[in-house]
Amino acid sequence: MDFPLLLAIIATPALGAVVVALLPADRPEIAKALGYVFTAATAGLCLYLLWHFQAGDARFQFVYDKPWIPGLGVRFTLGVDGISLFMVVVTGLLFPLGLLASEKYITHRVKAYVAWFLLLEMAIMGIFLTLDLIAFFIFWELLLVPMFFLILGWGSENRRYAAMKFFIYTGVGSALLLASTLVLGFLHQADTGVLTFDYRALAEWNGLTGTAEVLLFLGFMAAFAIKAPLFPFHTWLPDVHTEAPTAGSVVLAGVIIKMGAYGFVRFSFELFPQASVDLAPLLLVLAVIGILYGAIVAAMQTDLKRVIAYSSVAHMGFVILGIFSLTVIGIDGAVFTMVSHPLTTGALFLLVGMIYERLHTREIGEMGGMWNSVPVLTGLFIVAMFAGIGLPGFSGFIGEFLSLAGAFLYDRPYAIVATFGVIFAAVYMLWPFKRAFAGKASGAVAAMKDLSVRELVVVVPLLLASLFIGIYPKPVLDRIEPASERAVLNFERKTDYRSPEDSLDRRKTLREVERAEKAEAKRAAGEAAHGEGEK
Amino acid sequence: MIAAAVPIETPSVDLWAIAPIMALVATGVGIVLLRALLRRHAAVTPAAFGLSIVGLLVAAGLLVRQWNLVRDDGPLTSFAGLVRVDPFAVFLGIVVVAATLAGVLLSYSYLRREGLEAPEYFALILLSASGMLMMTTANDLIVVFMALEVLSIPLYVLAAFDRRRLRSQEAGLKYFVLGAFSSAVFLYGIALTYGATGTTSLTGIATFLSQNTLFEQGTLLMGLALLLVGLGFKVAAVPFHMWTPDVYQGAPTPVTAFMAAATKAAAFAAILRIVTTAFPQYRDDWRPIIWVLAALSMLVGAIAAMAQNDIKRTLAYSSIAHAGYILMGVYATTSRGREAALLYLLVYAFMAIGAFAVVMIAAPSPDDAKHSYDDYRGMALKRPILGGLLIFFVLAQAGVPLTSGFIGKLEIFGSVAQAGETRDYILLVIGVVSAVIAFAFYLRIAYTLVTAPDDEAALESAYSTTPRRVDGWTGLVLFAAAALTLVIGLVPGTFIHFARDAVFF
Amino acid sequence: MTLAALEITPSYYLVLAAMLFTIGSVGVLTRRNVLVMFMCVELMLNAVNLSFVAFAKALDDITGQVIVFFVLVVAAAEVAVGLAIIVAIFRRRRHATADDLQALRG
Amino acid sequence: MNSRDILDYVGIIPLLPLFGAALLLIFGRRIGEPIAGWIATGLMFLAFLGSVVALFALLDLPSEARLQVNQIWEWVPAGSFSVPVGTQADPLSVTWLLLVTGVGLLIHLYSIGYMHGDPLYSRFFGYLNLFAASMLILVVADNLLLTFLGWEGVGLCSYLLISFWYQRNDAAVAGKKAFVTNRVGDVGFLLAMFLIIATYGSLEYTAMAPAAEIIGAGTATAIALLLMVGAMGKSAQIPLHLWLTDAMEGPTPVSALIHAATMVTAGVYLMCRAYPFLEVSSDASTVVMWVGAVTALLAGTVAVMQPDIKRALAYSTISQLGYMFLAVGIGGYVAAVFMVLCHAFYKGCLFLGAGSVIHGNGDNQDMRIMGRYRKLLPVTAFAMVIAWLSIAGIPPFSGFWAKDEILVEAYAHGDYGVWIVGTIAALVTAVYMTRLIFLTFYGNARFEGGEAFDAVPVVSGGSDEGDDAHDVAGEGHGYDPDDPFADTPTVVFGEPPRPSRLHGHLPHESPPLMLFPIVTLAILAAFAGLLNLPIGNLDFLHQFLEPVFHGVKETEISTTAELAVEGISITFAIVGVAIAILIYKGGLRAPDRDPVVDRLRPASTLMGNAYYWDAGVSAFVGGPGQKSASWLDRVFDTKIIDGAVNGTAWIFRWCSRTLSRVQDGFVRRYALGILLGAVAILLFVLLWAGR
Amino acid sequence: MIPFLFFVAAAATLAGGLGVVLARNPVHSALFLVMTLVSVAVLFLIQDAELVAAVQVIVYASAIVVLFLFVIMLLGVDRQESMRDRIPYQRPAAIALGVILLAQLLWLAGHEWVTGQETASGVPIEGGGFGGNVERVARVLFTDYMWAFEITAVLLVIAVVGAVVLARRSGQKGEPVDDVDEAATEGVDA
Repeated sequence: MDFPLLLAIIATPALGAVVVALLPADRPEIAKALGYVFTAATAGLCLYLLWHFQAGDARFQFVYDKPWIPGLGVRFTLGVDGISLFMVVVTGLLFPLGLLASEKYITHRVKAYVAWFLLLEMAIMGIFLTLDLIAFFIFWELLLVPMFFLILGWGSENRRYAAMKFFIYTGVGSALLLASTLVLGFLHQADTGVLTFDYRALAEWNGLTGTAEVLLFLGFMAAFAIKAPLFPFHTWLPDVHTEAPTAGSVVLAGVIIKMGAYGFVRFSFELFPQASVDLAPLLLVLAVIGILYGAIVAAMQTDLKRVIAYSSVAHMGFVILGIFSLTVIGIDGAVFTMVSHPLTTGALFLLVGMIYERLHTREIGEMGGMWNSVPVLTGLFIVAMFAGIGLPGFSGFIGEFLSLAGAFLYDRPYAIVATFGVIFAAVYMLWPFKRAFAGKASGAVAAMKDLSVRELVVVVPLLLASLFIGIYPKPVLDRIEPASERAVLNFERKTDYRSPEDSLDRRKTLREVERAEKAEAKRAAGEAAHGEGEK
Repeated sequence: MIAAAVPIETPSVDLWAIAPIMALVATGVGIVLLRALLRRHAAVTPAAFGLSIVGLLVAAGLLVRQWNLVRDDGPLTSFAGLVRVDPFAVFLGIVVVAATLAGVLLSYSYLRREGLEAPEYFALILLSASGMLMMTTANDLIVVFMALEVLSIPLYVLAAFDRRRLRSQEAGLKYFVLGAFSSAVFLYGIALTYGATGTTSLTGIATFLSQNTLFEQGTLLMGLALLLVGLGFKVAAVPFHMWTPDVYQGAPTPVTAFMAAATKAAAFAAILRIVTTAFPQYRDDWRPIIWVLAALSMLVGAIAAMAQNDIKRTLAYSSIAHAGYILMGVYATTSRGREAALLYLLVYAFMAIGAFAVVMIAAPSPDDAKHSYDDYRGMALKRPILGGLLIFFVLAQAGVPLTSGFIGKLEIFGSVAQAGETRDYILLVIGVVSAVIAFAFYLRIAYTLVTAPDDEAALESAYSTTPRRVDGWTGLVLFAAAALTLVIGLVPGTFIHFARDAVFF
Repeated sequence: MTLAALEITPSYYLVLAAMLFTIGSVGVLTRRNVLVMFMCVELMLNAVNLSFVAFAKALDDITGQVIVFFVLVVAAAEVAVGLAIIVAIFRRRRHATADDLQALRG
Repeated sequence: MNSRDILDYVGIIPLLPLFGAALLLIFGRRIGEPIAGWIATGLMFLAFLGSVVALFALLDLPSEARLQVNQIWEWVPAGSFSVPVGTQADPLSVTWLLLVTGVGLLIHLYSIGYMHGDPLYSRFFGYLNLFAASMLILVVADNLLLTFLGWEGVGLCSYLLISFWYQRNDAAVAGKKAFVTNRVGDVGFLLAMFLIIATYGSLEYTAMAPAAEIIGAGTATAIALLLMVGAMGKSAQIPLHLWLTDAMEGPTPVSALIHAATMVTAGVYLMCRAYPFLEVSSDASTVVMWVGAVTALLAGTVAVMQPDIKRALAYSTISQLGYMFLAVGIGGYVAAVFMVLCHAFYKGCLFLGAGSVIHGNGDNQDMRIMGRYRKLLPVTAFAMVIAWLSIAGIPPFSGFWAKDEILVEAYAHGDYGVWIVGTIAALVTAVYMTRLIFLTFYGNARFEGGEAFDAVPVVSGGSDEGDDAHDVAGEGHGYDPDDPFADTPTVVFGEPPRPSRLHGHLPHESPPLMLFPIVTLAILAAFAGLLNLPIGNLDFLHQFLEPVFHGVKETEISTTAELAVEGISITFAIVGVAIAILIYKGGLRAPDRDPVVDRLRPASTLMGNAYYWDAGVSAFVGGPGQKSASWLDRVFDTKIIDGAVNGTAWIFRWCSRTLSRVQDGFVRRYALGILLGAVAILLFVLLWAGR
Repeated sequence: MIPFLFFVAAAATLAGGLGVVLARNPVHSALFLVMTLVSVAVLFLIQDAELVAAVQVIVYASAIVVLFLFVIMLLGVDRQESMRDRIPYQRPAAIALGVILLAQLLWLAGHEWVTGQETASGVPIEGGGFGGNVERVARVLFTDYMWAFEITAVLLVIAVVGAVVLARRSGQKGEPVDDVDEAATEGVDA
C-alpha cells in the first residue's frame, strides 16, 4: 500500500471544502477557482483509479484500513470493486461539470456554495468507498447536510419544504439502517465474539436466522428503497428535484439516488442472502410498478424538471429490477444503468437548468417553439432525451436491456410487464418535448439565446460518454462483471437459490472465489480483533 | 460516667477524595468573604471572576490527580464510605468542572452586559458545582440527597438571578417549587428504601439485597420507584420534564448553559450509581421503568420541540430528548451502556454549552429576552461565523455524522442493540426514529438562520441587533466547544477510551 | 380489646406518614398561593421524617433519627431561599399566586 | 484481397452516411445549401458503390458459401451471453443494401430539388443520412441486438423526419405517434430477444437455424410471434399501422424513403431473418400470413376512399406490406423480398411523383381539386402511370410478377383462403390506384383556373407553361405562418375540399433534378420483374437468395395451375382497373362528390375512416387513458402516496401542538405531571414488578 | 398510654395537614402547620426520638413557621384565597391522584413495611451502652454521617448567600425589563 489513493479521493474534496470555507467571503472568484481545482483534482484521481483498476478481479482493490471508532470496532476501511468503481468515477466527473454549470446560476454566497458542494462530493465518495457499515452510514447520513443547505440556500421558491422533506424522509430510512446495522454487528458479536462492522466479515458470517434476517433486510431496505427511490417511497424526489439548484439536481439524479441501488447490491445481498432471495419478488413487484407508474405519472407533469424526476423513478425501477433478478446479467445491467443514468439524466437536468436560466420558468405550458429559437440546445436535448428513452447506441439501452433480460431469466412475468415501460418512456419524454420545443416561438421563448461554449462544455461530454459506453460498453462491463458474478455466487453458496444462467462457466470459478473470500473475511475479522486489542 | 461505654471512632478522612470539592467550596466561600471585605468596590466582580477561575482550575488539577490515583490504586473511599472516588466519579467530575468553567467564562461578560454584576453569582455557581461533585462521589442515599440540595438551591437562585426580568424570577420560582416537591418525593423514596434495607449506603443496600431474599418487596420497590421519580426530575425525563422548558427559557442564558451541561452530568451520576450499585438484583424491575422514561423522553422531547417558537425553549426540549438517549445507556445496564452514557454526557455538555453560548451572544435585543425564531431569522447571513456555529452545534445535537453528537448517539444505540432482546430492539427503533423526528426542529433552526426574508428591507430589520462583539472569554468557550465537538466527531478514539476507563465504580 | 392494649406497631406510624404525605402532595397540586404550596411541601417532609423515625424504631437503628436532622437542615435552607424568591417576586408584582406566573409556557 | 476480405469491410457502408449525418448535424448551418445536399448525396453514392462492390464480391463466391460474418468487437458481454458488433454479408443483406443505397440515393437526389429553399435544408440531409445509416446498420448487422440498434435508429429518424416541420402541430404529433407506435412493436422485439437469451442464449442470426430445431415448436412459435409484433410495428401491419398515415405530415421525400421504400420493409427483413422459427412453427406462420392478408385487404379498402394523395398512397403501402407479410407467412420468403424490391421501385416512384405533384401544386394534397395534370406535369404523369400499371398488377410490369409469385405460392401451399383474400386485395389495389391516377392526371380539371384545360384532350401531351409558375410557387416547403391550412397539409376523409393554394398560378412540372429519380424509379418499376421471372432459369433473385433460406421447402405446382392462378390475377387486375376507369374517367362532377364514396355509403364512411380504429385508439388514449393517468398523478400520487407522507408530518405537528398546550405554564400542572408519573411508576412496580 | 397518645397525635397531625391544605387564609394554614409539626414531635417522642422531637419543635415549629408567618405578614397576603381553580381538571385530577397514591402506599399496610436488617449502623435506639438518645445520635452523626454533616455547612452557606442575593433591595442596575405583559396576567381573579 504505497499511496492511499482512495483516502485521497475522499480527502481532496474535504480539504477543498475546508480551504474554501476559510476564504474571505468577498472573493467569490477565488472560491470558484479553488472549487474547480479541487473537483478537477478529485476527478483526476478517479481517472487514475479507473486506469489502474484490475479488470476481472472480483476482490476489493486499493484497500485502505485504519481503526476509527474503537468502542464499536468501527474501522475506516476503504476499498473499491467493479460496482463502486464506476460510481466513484462518475461522481468524480460529474462534480466539475456541476460546478461549471453553476457558473452563471450561482451569484450570491458563492463561497458557501462551493464549500457545501465539495463536502457533498466527499460524502458521496465516502459512501461508495467505505466497506465498514458504520463508516458507510456516517457518510450516508452526512450527505444529507450539504444537500440540505444547497437546496435551502440556492433552491427555488418552495425550497424549505423540499429540503426538509429530503432530510427527514431519507433520514427515516437511514435511522432504520443504523438500527439494523448495530443489531447485525452485535448479533455477530454475540455469536462469534468479535465486534466488527466490516461488511466482508459480516457477510462471511452465517449465523442469522430466518425472521431476524428478514427484519434486518427490511431495515436496510427502508434506507435503500427510500433513497433509490422505489415506489411508493418516491414522492420526495420530484419535490426535491424541482427545488434544488441545477447542480444539485444533477448530482441527486446522477449519484445520490444510485446509492439505494448500490446499497442493495453491496450490502443487502451479501449480508442477507436468504432474505434477498426470499423477498426478491416483493422488490421486483415494486420495481415493475415503479417503472410503469413513474413513466405514466411523468407524462402527466407540467413542470419539465418533474418530468425528468419521475422518469428517474422509472429508471431506478429498471435498476432495482435488474438487481433483484439475482442474475449476473441483471446485476450487470443494473450497475450499468447506474453508470449511464447520471450521464443522460444529468445532461437533461443541465439542459433544463439552462432553459430555466433563460426563461425563469420550468412550466412546459410557458415554453413552446424552443426548437426555433435555440436549435443547439434543442439538438442536445433530443440527444439526451433519446439516450434517456433507451435508444440503442446510447448507454441507457444496454443497462435497460440487460436488466430486463436478467429479470426475464429470473421470472418472465416481471420482465414482460416491465418491458411495456419502454412504450411509456417514449410517451413521457416525447410528449413534453413536443409541447416545450415544437410549435411556434413567441415572446420570451423567441428571445432566448442559444448555448454558450461553457454550457456546451458542460453537457456535451456527458452525452459523448453515454454514446461511447453505449457503443463500446465492454470496458465497463468487464469491470462490473466479476463483482456481479460474485454477488450471484454468494447466493448460490449460502442459499439454495440457483441462478437460471446455467450456461455460465462461472461454476468452475466457484471454488476459487470462495477461497479468496474466506481468506479475505478471515483477514478482516482478524484485523478487527486486532483493532479491539490494540486500544 | 461521662466516658462512653463504646468509644467513638472517627472515620478516616482521605483529603484527596474530597479535595476538588473543598477547592470549589473554599473558593465559593472565599468569594463571599471577598464581597464582605470589599463591599462595593469596583474590582469585586472581576476579582470574584478571577478567583472562581483559579478555583476551578485547581479543582480540575486535583481531579486529574485523582484520576491518576484511582486508576493506579483503585477507588478511594473516605468518610466511612460516604465518599467514593472512582474513575466514574472523576470522569463526571471533570465534565462538571469543565461545564462550570464554561459557565463562569460565559457569565462574566453577560453579567456586565446585563448590568447584573454581583460576585455572589460566581459563589453560587461554584457552590452548585461543588454539590455536583458531591453527587458524583456520593455513595450513600443521604449524601445523594444532600448533594442534590447543594446543587439545586444555588440553581434556584441563579435562575431567578435577573431580578429585573419577571421571566427569570418566574423560572426561579417554578424550578424551586417543583424542585422542593420532587426532592420530597425523592426523600420519601430514601425513607422507604431505608425501611426495606436498614441502610442508606449504596453498597450496603447492595450487600443486604444480595445476602437476603425479601419476602415483602413492596417497600423496597416503592422506594426505588420514588428515587427514580426524584432523579428523573433532575435529569428532566418525561413525565417529570415540564419544568425544563420554562426554566431554561427564563433563566439567564449562561445559567441555562450551565444547568443543561453540568446538572445533567451530576444527576445521571446519581442515577447510574444508584441503579447499578445499589439495585443490581432488581434490574428486571427498574429497567422497564427506565425503558419507558427513555422512550417517552426521546419522543416527547423531539415532538414537542417542533411547535416551539423560542430557540432557548427548543433547546430545552432538545435537552429532554437527550436525557432520553442517555437513559437508553442507563437502560442497557452493561458497561458499554455506562460508557455510552458517560460519553454522551461529555459530548452533550459541549454541544449544549456551545449552542447556548451562541444564543447568549446572539440574542437580538439588548436584554436576554428575545429568542423567538423571528428574531433570529437570517442571522447566519449577517453573522456567518456565529450563525454557522449555532448551526453546527444544533446539527451536532441532531446527531449528524462527523460531530460528537453522532458518536454519542452511535455508542448509545450500540449499547442498546447489544442487549439483544426484542424490547431492546423496540427501544432502539424508537430511539432512531425520535432522532429523525428531532431533525425537524433542528433543521428549522438551521433554516431560520440561513433564510433571508424575501426583501432586503425585511432582512435589515429581521436580525437587527447592534453587532455585539464576542468577548475573549466567550470566544474561548465557543472555540473550545466547537473544537471538541468536531474533534470527538472526527477522531473519537481518545475520548471513547477515556469514557471506557471511567465506567468502573 | 381496649385501646390501651393495642400494640402500636411501626405500621401505624408509617400509614400515618403516608396519609400525611398524600395530603401534602395534594395540597401542592391544589393550592394557588405559593406560600401555602410551600407549607404543603413541609408537610411532605414531615411525613418523611415520621417515616424515618418509625423505621428507626422498627429497625432499632439510630440512623433514621440522624437523617431527620439532615432533613431539617435542608428544609430550613430551602425555606430560606424559597421565601427569598417569593419575596423578590412579590416586590415586582403584588398579589402573585402561583397561577399568575405563566409567562413561560408552550 | 479476396472477396471474403472485401465482405469483411461491409461495415463501412453504413459508416459513410453516418459520417455525413454527423457532419451535417453538427456543422450543417455553416455548410448550408446546396453543398449539404450534395455531400449527403455523394456519400450515399459512395455507399451505393460499396453495396455494388459487395454484391460482386458475394457473387464471386460459390452460391452455398455466400455468407461472411465479421465480428468487429464484443458489444455487450454480460453474464452468460455476449453480443458482438458484427456484420453479416449474405445475399439477403446485400439485397437490402443495394435497395437502401440505391433508392436512397435517388431520393437524396430528389430532395436536393424538393427541399430547395427550406431554412433547415442541411438538417434535413443530416437526418436523411442518419436514416440511411441506421437502415444500413439494421441490414448488415449479424445479430438481433445490433439490428435492433438500427431498428431504433430508423425509428428515431422517422420521428425526426416526420416532425421535421415541427412548427406544425400535426407534424410534431405525428412524429411522436410514429415513435410511440413503433415502441409498442419494440416490446415484442425485446421480448423475443429475451426469450432467445433465455432459451439458447445467442442473438446471432447464424445461430437461429440450428437453434430452431432444438428449442421446440412452442418456444419457436413464441419467438416468431414476438418478432412478428416487432415487425408489425415497423411495417405498419394492422393493428399497429396507425402511425404510417399520420406520418405523411413529413416532407414527401421522407414519405418515399421511409414509408415506402425502406424503413417499412425492415419488418419484412426481420421476418425473413427469423425464417427458421417460422419454418418450425406452422402456427406462427399462419398468424403472420393472416395478419398480412387482412392488412392487405383492409388497408386497400381504406385507400379507395382517401381524398389525400399521400394518404391514399400510405394506405396502399400498408396494403402492399400486407402482401409481403402474407408471403412470409406462407413461406415465400423470396417472393416477399421480390415484392419488397418491386414495391420500393413503384411506390418510391409514386411517392416521389406525388411529391412532384404537390410541389407543383402549391403544397396541395387534395386529389379532389386536381385533375387533368397529365397536361401540366407530363413527365411526372408518365412515370406515375408506369408505376400505376406496375402496382395494379398489369403484366409485364414488375408488380405483376411480384404479386403473382405470392399468389401462386399461396395457392400452391393450399392456403386458398389467403389466396382468395389476396386476389380480392389485388382487385382493390387496381381500383384505388386507378382512382388515384385518374383523379390526379385525367378527368376534368378541378383546380383553380383549370376550366380552360377541360376541353383539351388529355392524351395530347402537355405544355411548358409550368416553368413560369415555378419561380413563385416552388419556393420553400417550410412552414408559412400566414397560411391557415399550414398546420394541416394532409386532408382526411370527410373533410371538405381545401381551397386552392395556387394563388393564381398554374400547377407546374418539377425541375429535372427531381424528375430524374422519378423517371429512374419508373423504369425500374417497369423492368424489375426481370429479376425474378418464374420462367426457366430466369429466377435470378430466387437463385441468389436460395442459400439464405436454407432448408425451406420448395412448393411444387403444376404449370397449368400456375397459369390458371396467373390468369385469375390478371383478370382481377384488369377488372379492377376497368371498373375504376369507368367510374373516374370523367373525373369528379364536383370536388366533394366522389362517386365511389357516395355509392358505397355507409360502408364508405367506415372504410374512409379506416374502420375507426385510429379514432378509437386516439379516443381511448386521449380519454380514459389520459384521465386515469391524470388521476394517478393528481390524486393517487399527490393525495394518497404523498398525502401519507405529509399526513405523517401533520400528525407529528399536531402532537407537538398538543404537547405545547399541555405545557400551559401553571406550576401546579407541572407538579401534577410529576405526581402522575410517580403514580404510574408505582402502579407498575406494585402490579408487575418483583415477580 | 401510648396508643392513646398515638391516636390523639395522629388525629392532630392529620387535622393539621388537612387544615393547611383547606384553610383559605395563609395565616391559618401556617397555624395548622404548627399543629401538625407539634403533633409529629409528639409522635417522635413516643418513638424514643427525644432529641429529634426537641429539634422539631425548636427549629421547625418555631423558627420555620415564624419565618413563614413573617413573610406572609410582610407581603400582606393574609387574605382569603379564592377557591375557584383556574386550571381545568386540576383539582379533580389532583384529588384522584392523591387517592391513588394513598391507595398504593396503603397497599403496603397489609404487608410488612419494615424488611431491612436491624441496627445496620451498629447503634441501636436503646441498649448496647451507647448512652442517651443525644449521644447516640451524635455518635452516628459524627462518624458514619460526618460527610453529610459537613455538607450541611455548605448548604447553610448557600442558603444565606442565596437569600441575601435574592432579597437584597438593589444592586442590579437598570430598570425592570418589561418582558411580560403584566396587565394581561395580573389580577385575573385576585
